[in-house]
Amino acid sequence: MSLPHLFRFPGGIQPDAHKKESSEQPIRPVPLPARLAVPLVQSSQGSARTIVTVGDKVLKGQCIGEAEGNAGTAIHAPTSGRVTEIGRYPMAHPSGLDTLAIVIEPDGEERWIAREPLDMASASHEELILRVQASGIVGMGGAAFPSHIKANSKIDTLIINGAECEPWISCDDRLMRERSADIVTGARILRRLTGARRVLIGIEDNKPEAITAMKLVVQAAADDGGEISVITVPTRYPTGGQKQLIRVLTGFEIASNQRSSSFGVQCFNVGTAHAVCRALVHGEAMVSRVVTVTGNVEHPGNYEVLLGTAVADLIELCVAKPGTERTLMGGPLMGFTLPRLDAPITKSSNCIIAASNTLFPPAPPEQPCIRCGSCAQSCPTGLLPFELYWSSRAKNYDGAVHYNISECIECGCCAYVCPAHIPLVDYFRFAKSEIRARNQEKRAADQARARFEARSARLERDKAEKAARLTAKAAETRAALAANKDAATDANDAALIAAAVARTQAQSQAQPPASGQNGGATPPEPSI
Amino acid sequence: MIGITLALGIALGYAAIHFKVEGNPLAAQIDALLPQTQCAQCGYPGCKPYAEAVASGAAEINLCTPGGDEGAHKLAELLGREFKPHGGPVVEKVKVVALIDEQTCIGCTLCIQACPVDAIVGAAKQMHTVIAPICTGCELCLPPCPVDCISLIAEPRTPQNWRWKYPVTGLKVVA
Amino acid sequence: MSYLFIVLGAVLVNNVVFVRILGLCPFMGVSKKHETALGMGMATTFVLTVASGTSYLIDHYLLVPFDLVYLRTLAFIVVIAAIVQLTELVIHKTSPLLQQVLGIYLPLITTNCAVLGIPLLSAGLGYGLLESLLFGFGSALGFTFALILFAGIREHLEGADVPVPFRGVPIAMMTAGFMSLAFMGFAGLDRFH
Amino acid sequence: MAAQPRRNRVSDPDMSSPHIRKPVSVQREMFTVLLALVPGITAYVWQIGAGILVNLVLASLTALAAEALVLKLRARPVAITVTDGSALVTAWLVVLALPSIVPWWLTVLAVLVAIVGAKHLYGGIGQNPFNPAMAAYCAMIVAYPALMSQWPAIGNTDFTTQWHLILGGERAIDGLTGATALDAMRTGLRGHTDVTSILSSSAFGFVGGRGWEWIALGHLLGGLFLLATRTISWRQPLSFIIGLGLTASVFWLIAPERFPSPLFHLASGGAMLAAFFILTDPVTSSTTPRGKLIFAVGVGIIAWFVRTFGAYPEGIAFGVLLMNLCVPLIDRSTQPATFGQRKEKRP
Repeated sequence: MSLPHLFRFPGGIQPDAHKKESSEQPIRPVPLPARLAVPLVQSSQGSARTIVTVGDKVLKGQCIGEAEGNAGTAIHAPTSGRVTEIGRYPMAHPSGLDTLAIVIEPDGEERWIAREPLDMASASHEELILRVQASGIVGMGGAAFPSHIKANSKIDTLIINGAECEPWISCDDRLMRERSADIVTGARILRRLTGARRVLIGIEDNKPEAITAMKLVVQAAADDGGEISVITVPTRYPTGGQKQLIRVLTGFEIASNQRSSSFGVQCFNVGTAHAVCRALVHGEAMVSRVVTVTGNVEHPGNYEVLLGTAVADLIELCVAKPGTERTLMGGPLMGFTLPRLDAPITKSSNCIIAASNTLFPPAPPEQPCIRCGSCAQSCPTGLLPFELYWSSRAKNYDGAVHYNISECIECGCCAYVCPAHIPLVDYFRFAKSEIRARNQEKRAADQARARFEARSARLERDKAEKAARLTAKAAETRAALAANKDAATDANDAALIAAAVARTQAQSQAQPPASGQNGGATPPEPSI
Repeated sequence: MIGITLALGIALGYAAIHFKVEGNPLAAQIDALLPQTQCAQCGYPGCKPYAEAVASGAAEINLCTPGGDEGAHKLAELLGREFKPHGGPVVEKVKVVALIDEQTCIGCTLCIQACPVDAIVGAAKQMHTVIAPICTGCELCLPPCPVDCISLIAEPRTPQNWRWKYPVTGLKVVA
Repeated sequence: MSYLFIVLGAVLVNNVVFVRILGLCPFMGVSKKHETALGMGMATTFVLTVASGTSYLIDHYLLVPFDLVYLRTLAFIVVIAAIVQLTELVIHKTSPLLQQVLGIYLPLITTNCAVLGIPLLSAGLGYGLLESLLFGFGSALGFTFALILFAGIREHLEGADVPVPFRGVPIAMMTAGFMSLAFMGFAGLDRFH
Repeated sequence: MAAQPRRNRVSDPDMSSPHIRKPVSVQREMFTVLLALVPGITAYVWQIGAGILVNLVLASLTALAAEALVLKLRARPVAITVTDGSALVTAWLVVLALPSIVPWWLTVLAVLVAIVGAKHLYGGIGQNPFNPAMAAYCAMIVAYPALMSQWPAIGNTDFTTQWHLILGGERAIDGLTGATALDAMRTGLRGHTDVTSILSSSAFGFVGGRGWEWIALGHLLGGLFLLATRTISWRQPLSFIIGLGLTASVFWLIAPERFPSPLFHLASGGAMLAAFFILTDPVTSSTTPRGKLIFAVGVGIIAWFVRTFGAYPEGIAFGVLLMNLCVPLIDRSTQPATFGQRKEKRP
């Protein structure tokens, strides 16, 4: 196998990896918690519709929420037990807002629903895609994009993302070391679904054990004629970003408004490939995932966590050391501080970090930007963060748009290197959400304008029509009068009478008789 | 000198007649900046009439309540006029939509006639309902309702409309 | 070569704004955004070039032969005002695109003292028709240049934490001062050609 | 329901990601720059005399006091900004740009113009469009052309004399003050003397002004140190040297008797100081990669023209201010393409 030519993306940083803290222990199971709150929304594109009611007995892996629409993904009971509540629970989101969740009280038996593996040889493409959707598989790298949509496109190159570039996180590393066979099987299924010519598995060079394990499996099964290769990529954050990894492995640069499939490339996380294998080959829906729990805890490591387990339960299991100030979900570069610890683990939560002030010192006070340009050098999308900052800070949103704020992937490289300790990403997130809100307002205003104008036009038309009707009637009356009275009366008189009649009629038509005894107002005419 | 002046005067006068152009695109530009709630709180029967009044100089730029100070700033910039803060009480900008209590509604259609954007559907003696995504929260349907069955509710907060705060910093905020 | 130096000298060395300190009203007024600065600059360039030529013709064929040079200022004012009005009307009718770009700036030019100052200067310097045109064009180019640079800086300053008493015009004046200082560096350059 | 969950602190200073930061600071960068100025200053003291040290101390104190006062008046955080070292960098650059024997009040005035006028009126560090040191230099040379063109006489490094001059003593004594190499060259050329015979005078050394070459060398060393520590970008120094050197070369090749060599230009005046310490000021320089090149080439070319044809002896300061003016325009037109829009070759 010849060494593949690798490409570079602009910028990037190389922070301390801190992987060893959690990566040296095998993946361990978590004791059943007292309750599991499974949110209905677990994918970035759609939600699920409840198909159970409170009091129902459910089995592990039983569908409890159907996919809503094409883009929705199903959710399943993470264990056997009873549905005790369908109510609002906090979600794993920086806002700490509530969302609808199905609460299950485990019965402790962990009884699986009958598992129905698909016969890979005979199953059709549609069957496979449907199964991916029905098994609730979404991207496990963090974006939670429904996998059945991505798998249903025809491409040339399939990329399996095992880069895992964020410091501290090691769940993909562990998964590749321990379950490499499943991952490769999943990759092969995805390859069949997408019709890809080659499969590239990209792994950062700071995970030699994972690389060895994956290479072993790939070489052992190299007889299927498929070109599956494990490629070692240099460790540089954010190589694990989908578009960055595609750039490194294939050289394609995909802009923010483009889709990778239009370049013939599609990228799946190793966790997703693993889940695809479990769902299709073993008939197990997505009910758990591997989560790294690390930081300021006594027992850091990787755990097989049932979806819906509260973060607090995990922290309790791993025993937070004194000095833990906050808890992060995700890595230290892109993760967020959890506003509430009763938030559940979802399909996209890959890491929980107990943060102490010694491990993660609070940012020093912000100093003025000196436009040193370090941020621009580290930006993987080639933006000028100092200009974005200048505009965002002054709430000059047009300026921020001019400097392409929408291209920002919020990777945090700029804030990591900033010598003035400016929370740049905070400013960009603020500006982005303000811009989004303004765009929504603008759209609403345009819609309202159109509707108002349509209504005004209709009222005008109605008025005109009414006036026309009245004129016609007046003319008619005048003609009738003239015919009746012959030429006996003066033409002048006839006109006067006609006008008077028309006036009375107009009045009676404009004002409906005030019929108080009818009770309730009589509408003049139906409205649309 | 007089000759020059006369000659130029004639040329200008001729040009003024010959090159006359109609139309005022300013009103449209102003209209584009208004929030289109059609709430008539400015004293004009809708956003467009207000825009025309501003364009012709008949109205001040600070009369739009939903637009608030930010809207007045934008108008001031467009028209090159001096910014004036919005006169009325400063309302917190929370998007609200009307909600008809369907138990109380008697189906009188009065609110349907009042709604400037046709966001209420229903027929006589039939229960009415508000199409929430279209409702601008202008409150014009409230006074005509004989049974007071319409209330305004704040739009629920979701991750989609949740906003990040302006970063808290040691520095003074630049206005 | 000397024609080139007339233009270059008018743009850089004797910049109409920074060295001659003419046309400060639009310089301060229309420099908040670079788009408007560009529009104003283009409109001024057009008018100033035409005005320079017309003024020369009026001066050379009317005022000088009839010994009316003392009426120069008055005559130029009238001519320029008329040209501006005429240009505006013609553009309004003939070119909607140009009208959109230059439209709102044209009336403002009537009050731009640079437009009067430059023809008076070139009359005083005894320039011929081509030289007058070039001098007018160069000066206007210098004006545009100054306006665009100034607008760029002012746009940037929108986001700066300028002390409250200095916000707006005061800091703009300060900036214009520093710019003037920078342009003093070109002093003497026109003497060596 | 589980037990009441522990809540995170609401007013968390660390609002969102990232939660880790590289150990870098503005302070560290500024003090690296100060350190890099030491070789040049040492050469200055050795060749010209210790008088500059008096002005350095004076300027540093003035700068710190002025900055603290302004920040206090504006109710901005004082300690963190005063200690960031930026005021010291400005003060030292002002002193290095001025003749080292200017009266003390001129130094103070120049520093005040730089710190208060050019920096804090625009909102303080990071927000000023003009390089404070160069703005102050230009203001001084326009306001006090005579004092600003009296440089310490080469060969007279006597500290007492310089001390006396700094305190405002009698200046009209020959032998105490002199002209710089650039001045001598200009005056000579305008008197229609050819370059070779001017260079043979005692004021000139190997390539530039006698003594001044060593200072330029010191600044070059300091600059290389800054490049090695990645404190500054290579773009401005290199393109400035190319801009000034190339313009000088072209004219020198055309008429070597009328125009001095590029080496002379680079070794004289503030060329090396400007290349590594002034053009690389991140605040007022262009910030895009291509913009940095355009900015510095522009300064180089303007500097040559002002030096050769202008009314003032040194053109770099004016070049810097003029290019400062153009920075918003340059930045706007050289905005780099974003990921996916770049014209790099695709596979």
